Amino acid sequence: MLIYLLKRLAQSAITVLFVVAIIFVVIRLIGDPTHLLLPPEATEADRVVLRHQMGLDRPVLVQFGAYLAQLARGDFGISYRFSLPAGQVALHALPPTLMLASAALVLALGIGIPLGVAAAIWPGSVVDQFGQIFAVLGQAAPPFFFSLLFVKLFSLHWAWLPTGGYGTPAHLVLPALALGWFAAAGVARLTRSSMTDVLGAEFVKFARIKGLAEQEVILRHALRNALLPVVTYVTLQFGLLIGGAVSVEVVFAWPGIGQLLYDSINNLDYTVVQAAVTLTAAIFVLINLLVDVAYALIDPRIQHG
Amino acid sequence: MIPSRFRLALLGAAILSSLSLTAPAQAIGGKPAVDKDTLVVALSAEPGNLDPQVAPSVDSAKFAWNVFDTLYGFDRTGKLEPRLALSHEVSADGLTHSFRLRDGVTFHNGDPFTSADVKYSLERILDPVTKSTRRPYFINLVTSIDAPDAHSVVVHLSQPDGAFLNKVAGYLYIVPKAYTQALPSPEAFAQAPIGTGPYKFVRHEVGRSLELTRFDGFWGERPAIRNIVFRFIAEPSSRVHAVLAGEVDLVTEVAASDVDTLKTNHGLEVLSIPGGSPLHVRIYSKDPTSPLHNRDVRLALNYAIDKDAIIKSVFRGLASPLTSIIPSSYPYGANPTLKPYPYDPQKARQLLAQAGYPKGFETSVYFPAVFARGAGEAVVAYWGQIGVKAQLKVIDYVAFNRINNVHQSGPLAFSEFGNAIYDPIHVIGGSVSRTGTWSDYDNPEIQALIDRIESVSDLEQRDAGFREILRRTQEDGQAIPLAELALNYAQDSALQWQPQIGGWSLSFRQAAWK
Amino acid sequence: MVDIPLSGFLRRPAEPVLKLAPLRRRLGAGRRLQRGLAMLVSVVILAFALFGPIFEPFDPQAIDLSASFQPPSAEHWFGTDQIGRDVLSRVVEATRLTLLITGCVVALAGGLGGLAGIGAGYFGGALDALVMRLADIQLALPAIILAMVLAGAVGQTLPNLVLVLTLASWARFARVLRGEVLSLRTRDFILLVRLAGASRGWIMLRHILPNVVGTLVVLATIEAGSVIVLEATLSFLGLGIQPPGISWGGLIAEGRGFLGAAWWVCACPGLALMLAVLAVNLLGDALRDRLNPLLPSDLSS
Amino acid sequence: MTGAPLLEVRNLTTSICSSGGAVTVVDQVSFSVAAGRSLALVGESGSGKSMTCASILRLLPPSGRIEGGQVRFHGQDLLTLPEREIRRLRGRRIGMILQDAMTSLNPIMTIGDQLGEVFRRHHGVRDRAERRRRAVAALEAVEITGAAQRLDSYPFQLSGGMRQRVCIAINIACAPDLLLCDEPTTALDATVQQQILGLLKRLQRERGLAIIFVTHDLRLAAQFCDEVAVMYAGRIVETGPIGAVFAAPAHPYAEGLLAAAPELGAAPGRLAAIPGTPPAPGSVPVGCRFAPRCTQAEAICSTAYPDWFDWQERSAACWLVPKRLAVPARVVETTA
Repeated sequence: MLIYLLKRLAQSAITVLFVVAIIFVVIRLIGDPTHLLLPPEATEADRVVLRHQMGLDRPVLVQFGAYLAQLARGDFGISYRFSLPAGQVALHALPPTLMLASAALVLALGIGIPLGVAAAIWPGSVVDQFGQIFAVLGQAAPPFFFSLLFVKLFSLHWAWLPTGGYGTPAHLVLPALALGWFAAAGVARLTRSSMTDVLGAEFVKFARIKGLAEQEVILRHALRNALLPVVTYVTLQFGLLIGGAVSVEVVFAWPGIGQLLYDSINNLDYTVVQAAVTLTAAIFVLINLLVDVAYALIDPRIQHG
Repeated sequence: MIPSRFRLALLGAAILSSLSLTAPAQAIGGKPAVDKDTLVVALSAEPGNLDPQVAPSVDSAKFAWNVFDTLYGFDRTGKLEPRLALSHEVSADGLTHSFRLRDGVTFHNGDPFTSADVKYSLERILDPVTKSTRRPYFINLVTSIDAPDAHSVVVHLSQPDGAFLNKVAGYLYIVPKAYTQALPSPEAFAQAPIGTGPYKFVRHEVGRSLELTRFDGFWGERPAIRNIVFRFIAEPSSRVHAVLAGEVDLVTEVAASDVDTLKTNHGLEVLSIPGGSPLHVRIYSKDPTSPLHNRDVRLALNYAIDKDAIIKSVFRGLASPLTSIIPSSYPYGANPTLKPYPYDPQKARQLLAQAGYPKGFETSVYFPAVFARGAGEAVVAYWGQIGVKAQLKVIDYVAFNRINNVHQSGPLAFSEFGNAIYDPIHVIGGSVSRTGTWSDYDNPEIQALIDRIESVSDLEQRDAGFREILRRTQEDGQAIPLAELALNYAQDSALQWQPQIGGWSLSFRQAAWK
Repeated sequence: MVDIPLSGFLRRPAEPVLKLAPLRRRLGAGRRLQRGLAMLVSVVILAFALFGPIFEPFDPQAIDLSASFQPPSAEHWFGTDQIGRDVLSRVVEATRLTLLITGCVVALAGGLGGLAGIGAGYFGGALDALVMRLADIQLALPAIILAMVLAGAVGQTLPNLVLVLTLASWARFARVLRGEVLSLRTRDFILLVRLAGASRGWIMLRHILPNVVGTLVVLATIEAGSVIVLEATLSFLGLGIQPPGISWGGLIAEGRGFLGAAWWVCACPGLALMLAVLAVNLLGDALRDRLNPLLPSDLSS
Repeated sequence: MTGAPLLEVRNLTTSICSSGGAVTVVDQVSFSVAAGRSLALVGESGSGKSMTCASILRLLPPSGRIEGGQVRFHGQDLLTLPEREIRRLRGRRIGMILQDAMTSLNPIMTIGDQLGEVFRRHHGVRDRAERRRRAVAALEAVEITGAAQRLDSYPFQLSGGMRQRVCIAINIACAPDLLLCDEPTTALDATVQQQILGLLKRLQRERGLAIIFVTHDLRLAAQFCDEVAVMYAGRIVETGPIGAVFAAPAHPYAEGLLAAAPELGAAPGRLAAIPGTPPAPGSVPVGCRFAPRCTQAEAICSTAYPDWFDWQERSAACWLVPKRLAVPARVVETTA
C-alpha cells in the first residue's frame, strides 16, 4: 500500500507541476501588467523600467525556474494588485470556496442519492418521475441561470435569504443550492442507474433468500455496492465545483477562489493567478488521492499491491 | 396517465420563471443595512492597492478622498478649494508655486502634519522605487520642492503649467514621512495606510470588504457617520438586488436599464448625475491613405448617427448630448455654445459621395465590453445605412486599454476619458495634441492653441482658450461625440448624500442619516 | 467496465466494477411520449439551424430604437430587446451558431478524446499513463479558468472558443472509452482474433472500434448538452461568441442585465437553451438503450 | 412414500409482464416432495424450472406475478402468507442455492459477516463472537478447511467451488427442511461438481433435508435424485421415480431428452437431437405443446391438450401413454 501511495503522490506532484507550468506560460501571453500598473500617459520607457524591476523581461524559462525556487520556499510572490503576498491572498479565498463546494456536495449527495435510490426501487413511480425531472432540469441550464432565479425568488420576492455576500450560514444557502442542484442532478442519475444495475444482481436475490428484510437488503447490500461509482463521480465533481463555481460566485458576490481568479486574470495579477491555480490543482489532486485510498477501503477487490 | 417527465419539466420551468418575474419586493426604505452608525457601500470592484500614490486612479477614487487629503481639493462640482493648504501663489514666470499650510493637523497615528510630509510625499511619487502611477504627471514638470519652514512649501517647475494646482489636487496625496520611511518595504504602506482624512483604515478583507472608521482627530468638520463598509459585488444585477433587499445602503454604477425599475420603488432614491466622461468614437485620421483622413468622411460619420434615439433607448434617457470631447459638466473649459451634428443620413451620403466614397467603404471599430453593447450595435447599424460597413470588434476593457494606449486601436474605437484633475488639458492634451497618448490627429492651428494654453493659469483665459479649441475640433470632425453618460447611484431613502459631479471619486465627508 | 478477474492486482476501475446485464428498462407510456417530444424538439432545433431565416419573423440584426424593450406581443412573440431587435428572430438565428459550435466541439473532443481513450485502453503502459495524466491535468485546471486565460491570451474568436470547449470535454470521452476498451480487450473474441495472428491495428480497426462506436455516439449526444451549458457560462463571463455572432448563451448573458426592466430578453433564450439541452439529454438516453443496451447506464451522469 | 409430503405444489401459475403484456412462464405446475427426498426438475432452458423455484419462495423479479395455485409447506399455503411471515421462513425453513456462485455473495462483505447475518436475523444472535463461532461451525459442516481464517476473507479471494460451499453453509446454517438448488453445479468443473453433490447428499442424509434439484443435466439428476419431473414450455409433462422414468420414459419429450443424454441414451453412438425449439412463452400452440416436435404425434395431439395419465406412482400428460406402455393407465384429470 505504501509503495502505491508514494507512486500516486509522485504522479500528483507531476500533475500539479504541469498545471502550474501551463498557467505560468499562458498567462504571460495575455498581456503586460505594466500597462495596468502605470497610468495611460506612461511612456514605453517607463514600462520597460517597471518590467525589468518586476523581472518580467527575463525569458519565460528563467522566470519559471526562479518561480519554482520561490515556490519551494513556499513564497508565491507579491500580488501586483494588492501588494500583499499572493499566497496569502489565494489562501484567504480558499475557505469560502471549500465551504461552498462542500455544501454543494452535501446537497448533491443528500438530495441525489435518496432520489436515485428511490427512483431505482420504484421505477416509473411518481418519485422516479420527479427524480428524473429534478435531474434533467438540474443539468439543463447553467448554474448562473439558477442563481439569478434564486435571488429573484428567495431574496427579493420572498426576502427569506440574503441576495449575496459572505459571513453567516444564511449567505451560503442560495449559492450552495444553485451549485448543488447542478451536481445533484448528476449524482441522482448515476445513483439511479447504478442502483438499478445492482438490484438486478444475484447477491441481492441471495440476500432476500436469506430472509433479510427489504430495507436491510437495500441498505446493507445493494446501496453499498451501488455507491462505488458515485464515489468516483463525486471526486470529479468536487474538482469541477472548486474551479467551476466562478459564475455562481460572481452572481452571489461570494469571495471564493473562482471570483478571485476571474478578477486576477482580468487585472493581469500573475502571482495571484499562479498561486490560486496551484492551490486548486493541489486540492483536486489531494482529494483524488484520498478518494483512491478510501475506495480501496470500501472495495476490497482494489488492492494497491 | 402520469404526465410524462418532459411535460412536467416544462411545467416546472414555466412556474419558476413566471414566479420570479413578478415585481421585486419593495426595498426596506429608511432602515440602514447595519445600524445608524454604519454606511454600507456596494462597489463594482475592489480597490486593489490602498496606497493612493500607487493605486490607479480608478481604484483610488473609491476610497482615497475619505482616508487622505491633498493640499487643495475639489468640491462637489469640481471647483478647487483649500484643504491642507490655506493659500497658493504662483510666481510671475509661472515656475514657482508656493503654499501656506494649515496648522494643527495630525495624521491618523498622531504624527503632526508639517511641510516635511508634503516634500516627502511629492518626492515619494517621483521615486521610481515606489512604482507610483502618478509619477509621469510630475516627473518632467517638477524640478524640486523645498520646505523653508514647518508651514510652507515651495515647488519649482521646469516650465509653466496652468493646471498644476489641479494636478496637486488630483494626484498629490499626503502621506506621513516618519511612519512611511520606517516601514520595511514600499508595499507595506498599502497594508496599513495612514493619512489625515476624516476616516482611518480599519481592515481590508481581500475579496470581501474594506472597513473605515471615523478619525476623531480630524482637522476639519467631523463626518456624521462613524463607520463605512465597502462591499464588492461585481455582477450589476446583484448590486441592484442587494440594495433592494436592504443589505447595502448605497450602490454605485447602477445600469441605466435598472434605473427605471428602481425608480418605481419608494424605499429607494435614485441619483443620476453627469458622469463627466465623453463617450465618443476615437478616429485615427493621421494616415492619408485612410478614408478617415478626409474631413467630409468624418463629418458624414457624425451626421449618420441619431444620437438622441440612442440616448433614449440604450441609455434610457440617462445621458446628455455631447458636442465635443469635453462634456458640459466640466467646471470650466467646455463649450455650451456648440450644437451637436443633427441626424441627417441624406447629408451624410452626400458628404461621402463628395469625398469620393459614393458606395461607402469597409472598416472596423473596437468596442470595449464595459460599455452598453446596444450603443455599439446601433452606431454600426446607422453607419451601415449610409454604406459604411463597420465590423464591431468587442474587446475586454483591460485588453482594450493595452492597445488603446499605444495607438494600436485603429481605425475607430469607442472610448471614454475619466479625469481626476477637472482640467480639460488632460483630455485635450491626450487626444487632440499631436503627441497625445490617445491622439492620431494632427491639426496645426489647433496644436498652436494647445501649446499656448498649457502655460496659461488664469481661469478665464483657459476657459476661452479651450472653447476655441473645442469649436475647431468639432468643426474639423476630430472625433464622433455620442453622449455624456450619467453615473447612476441608488441609495436608501433615509440616507443623505450627494455624489461628485463629473467624477468617480466617492466622498462621505458630508454623508449622514436623515 | 471491468470484469472481475478472480485474483491479482487490479487497476482501480474508472467505472462501476459490477459488469451486469442491466434490467431491461420498461418503456412505460410516459417515457415513450417524452422521447417523442425530445425527438420533436430536436427536429425543430435542426430546422431552425439549417433554414433559420424562414422561421424568423424579423431580421435578427435589424435595429429599431423606437421599439426598445417591447413586451411579448402578437407582433413580437418574445418581445424586443434594448435596441428594438426581435428576440424570437435572434433566438432562432442563435440556434445555428450554437449548434455549429456544439457540433464542432463534440466532433473534435469525441475524435481526439476517443482516440486517446482507445489508445490508452488498448495499448496501456506509457500511453495510458500519459493520457490519464493529461486527463488529470484537464480536471485539475477547471475549464472556465482555462477559458478565461486562453481568451485573454489568444483572443476571442470562434475557433478559440471551440478550442477551449474541446479542451474542457475531451477528457470525459477519453476516460469512458478507455474503460470500454479495457473491458473489451479481455473479452474472448479479441483473444481469439489475436490468436489468429491479426495485427494490433487490424484488431483496433475491425474489432475494437465498431464496438465502441455505440458508446461514442451516446456520449457525444449527452456531452452536447453540457457543451451548450458551458458555452452559456463562458458568455456570462464575457468569454463567449462576439457580435455579430449570437448564441443562446450570449443572449442570456446580455439579457441578464435587463431582468428587472425586460425579463423576456433573458428568459426566452434561457428557455430555448433548457429545451435544447433537455431534448439532447433525452436523445442520449434513447440512443443508449437502442445502440448498446449493455452499456453502463451511468453514462448519463 | 413415507408420511405426508413436506411440500405440495398444486396448479402453480406464474407470469412475467413484458412490453408485450403478461406472459405465462409456469403453467398449472403440480408436484410434491417428501422430507429427506430429492426431486429433480429437468427440462431445456426456458422451460420455467427456475421460475418455479422462485415462485415457491415468492422471489420473482419485479416484472413477475403469481397468477394462481397453491404451495403447501408443512400444510401451510405459502402464497397466501403475509410478506413478513414468508420472510421469516426464507433462510430458516427453506433455503435456495443459485447457479452462479461467483455473483451470489456480496463482493464487498466478508464471508463471516454474510454468514453471521443469518444468525442475527433468524436466531437473534446479538453477540458478534457468538455469530463468528456459529459461522465457523457452519463452514466446517460444508467441509471447508481452515474455516476460522476464511471468515475475514472476501468472496473474490475464494474459488468457485469454495463459494458454492459458503452459499450452502449460509442456507443450512438454520437447519432448513427444504433446499431449492437452481443448477448449483453447472458453473463448476466436473470434480468440484461431484464434491458439492456428495456434500448435499450427506447433508440430506444427516439432516433429513428435502431437496429440489433444478438441472438440465440428466446424468446428475439420475445420480442424485429420487424422483424426477420433466418440464416443457412451462408445464410438467412427466413425473415419477427417476429410475423407472429414465428406464422407460412415457412421454415422447422425456424419451427425446434421454436419447440426447450421452451415457443414458438407449442408442449408443450418434446422439439424437430433438428437432426444432421449444415454443417461446406467450406463443404456445393449441393442444400438446410438444406436438410440433413430436415424431409420434397424432391428430388429437395438436387439437386437445392431453389428459394426465397416472399409474404405479408415475404420471405423464400424453395421449399415447396407454398405447406406448402396455399398462392400464388411469385418467386423473383433464387440464386446459
